[in-house]
Amino acid sequence: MAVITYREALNQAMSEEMERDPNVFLMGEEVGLYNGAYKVSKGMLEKFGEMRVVDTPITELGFAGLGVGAAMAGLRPCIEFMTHNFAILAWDQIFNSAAKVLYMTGGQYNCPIVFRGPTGAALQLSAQHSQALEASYSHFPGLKVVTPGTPADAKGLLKAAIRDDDPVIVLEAEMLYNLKGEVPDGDDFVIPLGVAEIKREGGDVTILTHGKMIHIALQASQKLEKDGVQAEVVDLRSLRPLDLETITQSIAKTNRAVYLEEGWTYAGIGATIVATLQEESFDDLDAPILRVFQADVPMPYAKGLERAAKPSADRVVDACNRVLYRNER
Amino acid sequence: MAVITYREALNQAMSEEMERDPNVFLMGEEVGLYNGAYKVSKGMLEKFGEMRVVDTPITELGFAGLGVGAAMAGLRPCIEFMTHNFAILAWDQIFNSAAKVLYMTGGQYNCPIVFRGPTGAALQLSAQHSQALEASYSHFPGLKVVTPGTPADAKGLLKAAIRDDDPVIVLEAEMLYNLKGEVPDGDDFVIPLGVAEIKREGGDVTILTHGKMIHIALQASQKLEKDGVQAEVVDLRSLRPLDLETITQSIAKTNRAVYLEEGWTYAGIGATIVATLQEESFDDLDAPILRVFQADVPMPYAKGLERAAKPSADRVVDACNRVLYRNER
Amino acid sequence: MATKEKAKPVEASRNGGAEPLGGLAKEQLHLMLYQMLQGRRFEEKAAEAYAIGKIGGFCHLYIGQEAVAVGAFAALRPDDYVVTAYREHVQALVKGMSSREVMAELYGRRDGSSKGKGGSMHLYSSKVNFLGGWGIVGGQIPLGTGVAFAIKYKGEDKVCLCFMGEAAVNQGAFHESLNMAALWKLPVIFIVENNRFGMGTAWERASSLYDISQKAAAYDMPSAVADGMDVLDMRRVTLEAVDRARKDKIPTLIEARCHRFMGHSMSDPVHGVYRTKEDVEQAKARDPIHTFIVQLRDGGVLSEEELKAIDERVQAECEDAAQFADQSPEPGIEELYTDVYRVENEHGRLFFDRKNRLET
Amino acid sequence: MATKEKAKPVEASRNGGAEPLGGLAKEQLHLMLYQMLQGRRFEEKAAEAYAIGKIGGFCHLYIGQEAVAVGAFAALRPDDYVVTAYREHVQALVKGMSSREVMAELYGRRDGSSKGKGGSMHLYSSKVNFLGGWGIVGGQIPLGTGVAFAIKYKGEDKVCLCFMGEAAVNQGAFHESLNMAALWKLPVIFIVENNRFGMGTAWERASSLYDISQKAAAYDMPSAVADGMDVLDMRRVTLEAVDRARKDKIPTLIEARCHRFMGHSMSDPVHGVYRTKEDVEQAKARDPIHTFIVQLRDGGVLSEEELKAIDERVQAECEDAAQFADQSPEPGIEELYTDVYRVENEHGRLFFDRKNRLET
Ligand SMILES: Cc1ncc(C[n+]2csc(CCOP(=O)(O)OP(=O)(O)O)c2C)c(N)n1
Ligand SMILES: Cc1ncc(C[n+]2csc(CCOP(=O)(O)OP(=O)(O)O)c2C)c(N)n1
Ligand SMILES: [Mg+2]
Ligand SMILES: [Mg+2]
Repeated sequence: MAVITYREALNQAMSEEMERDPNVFLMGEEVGLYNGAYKVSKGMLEKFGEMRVVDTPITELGFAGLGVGAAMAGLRPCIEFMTHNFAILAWDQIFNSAAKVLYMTGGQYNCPIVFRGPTGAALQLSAQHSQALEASYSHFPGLKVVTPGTPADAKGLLKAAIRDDDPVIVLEAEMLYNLKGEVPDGDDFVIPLGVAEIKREGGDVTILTHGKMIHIALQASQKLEKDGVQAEVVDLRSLRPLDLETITQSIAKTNRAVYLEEGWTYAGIGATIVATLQEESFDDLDAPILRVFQADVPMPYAKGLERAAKPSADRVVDACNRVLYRNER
Repeated sequence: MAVITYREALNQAMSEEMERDPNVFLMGEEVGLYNGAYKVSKGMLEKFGEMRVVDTPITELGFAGLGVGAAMAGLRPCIEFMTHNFAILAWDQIFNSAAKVLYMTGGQYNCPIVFRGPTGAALQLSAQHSQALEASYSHFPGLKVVTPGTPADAKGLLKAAIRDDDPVIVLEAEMLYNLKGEVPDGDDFVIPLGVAEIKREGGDVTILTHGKMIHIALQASQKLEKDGVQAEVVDLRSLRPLDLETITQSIAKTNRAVYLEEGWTYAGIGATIVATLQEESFDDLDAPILRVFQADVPMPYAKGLERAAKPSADRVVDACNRVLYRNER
Repeated sequence: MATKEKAKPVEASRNGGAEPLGGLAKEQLHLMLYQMLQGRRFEEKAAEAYAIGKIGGFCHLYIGQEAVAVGAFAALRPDDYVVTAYREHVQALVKGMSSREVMAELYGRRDGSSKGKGGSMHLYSSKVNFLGGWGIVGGQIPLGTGVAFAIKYKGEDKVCLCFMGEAAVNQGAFHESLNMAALWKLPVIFIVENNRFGMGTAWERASSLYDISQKAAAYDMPSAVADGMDVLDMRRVTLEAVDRARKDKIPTLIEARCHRFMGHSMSDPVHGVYRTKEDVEQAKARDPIHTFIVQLRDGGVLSEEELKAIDERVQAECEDAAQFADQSPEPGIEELYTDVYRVENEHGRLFFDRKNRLET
Repeated sequence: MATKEKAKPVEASRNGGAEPLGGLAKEQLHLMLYQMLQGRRFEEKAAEAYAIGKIGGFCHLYIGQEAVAVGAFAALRPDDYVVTAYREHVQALVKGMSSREVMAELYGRRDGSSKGKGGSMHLYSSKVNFLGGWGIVGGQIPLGTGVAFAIKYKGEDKVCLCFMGEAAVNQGAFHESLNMAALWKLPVIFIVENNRFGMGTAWERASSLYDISQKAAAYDMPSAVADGMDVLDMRRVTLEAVDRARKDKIPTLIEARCHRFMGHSMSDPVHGVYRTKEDVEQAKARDPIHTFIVQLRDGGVLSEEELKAIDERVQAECEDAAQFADQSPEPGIEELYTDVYRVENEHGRLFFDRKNRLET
């Protein structure tokens, strides 16, 4: 197993799939000549040429829709948004076109397309550039949504997304691009959609999370361990399809859970999981499931305010202690 | 109290507020010469003239953003979307501009604007024209969201929305425009945001809902009554701010609840309320809170399929029976 | 030549061009007449069915604009693509969809082209490359551009016709798409059906520039104006653009001036404050079908018997389509959850739904 | 006259117009020089602060483009409005914001113009009608159009300058906004700062038409080209447009040809595959400040002493701004939940948040 960065993992995933299937191409702002705003597509223009690595004008609605049309005509576009904050301009094409093509055509046209790019907050990019938008995507049937949090997951899930015959939203993170990790070798390392992974085993409390938050969850679990609490960290990895089995099994074991997500909670991912679990694991739960998430405000610029607005390991520890009814406040 | 339609109630609300404040104006597609696609603004062009009742080109992103700029410069725009399905094109301006202006300017500029129009399914308009989008709006802090379900609520809440100094999303429904109901007289009938209303009292189970679903809930409560079950129907009316007090009080009384909403449940309103209640009313709940909502698919055109996809009184009755552990399946 | 085109919009001559009847063979001319009549009669039937509630939802008729589709498609090869909006019944038929599958879709039945899931606004056929039927104004413009991108990517010599109403021109999607099409030289022809009205808004009340074809200059794209009430002129202008797209991968913007004889949809008024009765009458006086019949008669290629035969054939076909649709069953309830995803992955939950929905 | 304007873009003469030095008084000329130098030195200071981590996030410098803002604003009245994007430090200063409040905002401190909540990309001042600082490319164009709508609605004779980079021209928001502005005759001037690059993409690789000013024809809107490296030319061209907007409520599209001396943002390279070193050098050879100094010297209205005095004043001011910012405290944690809503309604929950967040 090679140790590579999350960025290289994404690059490998795209390059391998483009070598494997001539209909796969990459399109987005700065993906070619500039090697990607975050250098994810480094070297790909040279390797695949201008027809398959396409620099676009700044026109998110336009090139997202162009991708959907190309997919209907037989291609497999991989559309990069410089960040998903900008994709909001393209949501009409994602929600009203991509997500509904198969249904409205009665199965005649499917839409094998990937919309990928970073989401969530980096450092001090303030309100318009720091939004974690996974909940907005997961709301719409017709879409699949994945949130890789490690280099291995980035490669395996992006490859699965590109091979999938439905529209898949891939949510990455600026803060993860430099993250190093072991990634299995071989072109056929693919992680199927809908399979969660237990990133850490533990029997006392379950921390459910996804995307880059898994690292906060792991930090929290280490702090808890010092306190004699063994937390299990379940990384959903894929939000739609969602591996409820792994989740419910973990809760059947710990009877307590906390949901950690980067974004806002109102109409969020955590709220959905909690509502589903109180329905399907009602008798397994000894305490309410608490949620840890971004302050319910636009992201502020100032360092200290931003830190306070983001979910933190301390807040996760605090939530775990509360579902364990330890040091009550 | 006069008996008027939901449509007339909205018209009165806008007309009265425009007479009251010269900075209030109505803008949108077909609102003027055509008297509104659904005739909500009937007669307003004649009454207020072209500068205050403005027909726009079909350019949702553009006129939504124009409204935000006008609000920053001191006006109080009331922007009509022919339906909120089309507003998705304008979401960038709503989520990235309107919802964040006050915060990013450190309180220097507020954004007193209303974005209104019908949402949800009418009859056989199929996938692109039948989306209930309240969850998507409620997710973003900085916005306020109301969902009037009766003529009185339509008038009272729209007037409150227009008078509010923050951006307010008003979600109406084609299927309600012809609904008749009593509306208190007087220009100063305003329903404050954030106040739920118990539309029917009952002690056995609480049906939580909002918008046009209240009528399905009331139908269901009548069916349940025949069965000797007294359901309490709580109409949230305002999703942000949200009247949790009224909700928790009802649940403290019934210990059982069902959430009924028109849209999808993943990252939905019901999921949020359920997650909040299992946290804040954990000990008051004798059963999980079940949710009734639209089938997790794009809305189909065919009559029978559409009927099956929509939430129904029967499904609410079934859910109520299940939380009451009656005729278990 | 493309450059000359760019310089100024082609002035459409108000007849089929140099050669009489566009130099077309009698068979083709009769086929075009058949298609125009078929479109007209089909929609008259649809209007009846809508009136008695057999068709629901929104229903936008094409009556008055038949020459645009018939003329434009006469310039296509069967394997070319078409992408359009919601006023597309006739375009679907002319592209080659059967009146049975289209009518059944309008009825929302199992034998409809989309199994009844799409309805009037969402007609498609992968058999004849009709990528049709979109309901968000302007939403189809990037899609058509993407189809043309795929054609070029695969090295094919097909073209894509992308239709829109004039009101869609004001959408940002139009601007973004035309720039990409011209920048990347994509084989797409944007045909704006300028029937002067977007619902109840006259074009001059929605755009600061009346001449749509001139907007192509902002993208350094060739453009042309066609008489959308003259099927031969429509064919001639489209043909020039199609050749340019097929041979040189150069896109074109065509403004087809036409008239809407009906209201915006079945539930909208034909005339009122927004449009005078006279305006509608004047438009109807230029009925494209009548105009074409006269052209054919004068050209000596259409006898009364032939006309009668075509009309009877069309009538019978529409009758049959309506009966077929009426007898086709409603889609089964199990269809609710099919076609949401092409692949239901082995793992995880895809539908967040009460499992018992299909039972209740 | 407006019609003439529409016909073809105004060719910008490459000097301040007929009168020498635009017929401006020495005081005003010195003020403009002061503003240009202030902008330059301020950003040099900001760059230093960024390098040592006192400023975070994205930071886009205006160095090289100073003549655009200074020249354009010289055509404004203090009560006119400005709306722009994220490369706006200098525009904020020239419009009248203090270097202290701007620097403090870049530092993310309590005394910043937005209390540290906005940062480099989000500068605003209700005191000087600077509606500034937006981060979504093209997002500010409808906003500026709306400000102009409000001006007309209230019957005022103010105007709104709406700035954007050339890459924003390809966004649908540009198309939608210019159409509305021309259709409704709104007093807005759209100034495109064409520094040829959108991040790493040269304009010719992003647009099928090079001449941006020509895009105005698609909206029947007057347009002009200005030399954005010549502050006097920039002022002259803007002044014509401002007069037209103020008197006749006619919008104008101005293309200001300029150069970016730095990388896209502090974290992007100045040159590389996307832009040659030579290109940057050639651009720098046309430094607008140097050009203006020469013009003033030749005009005999700037002595060495005067220049030295202005530069020293600017240096001191920037020093002071940096010190002020550095000493200003971080915003208090309680600020997290303020300014989300202007009105926290008496009833209901507005924040769906753990109540104890501020404690933990
Ligand atoms: C984005 C969007 N906004 C509004 C509507 C509602 N609507 C449907 S058709 C229409 C008028 C479109 O007119 P035009 O583009 O000229 O096409 P025509 O109906 O004349 O064929 C409107 C406003 C919509 N479907 N999509
Ligand atoms: C909608 C959107 N897409 C992409 C970005 C990322 N981005 C920020 S600035 C920029 C380049 C803009 O160039 P231009 O408009 O020419 O302005 P300049 O930076 O040259 O001043 C890009 C792509 C963004 N902020 N918003
Ligand atoms: Mg039209
Ligand atoms: Mg630029």
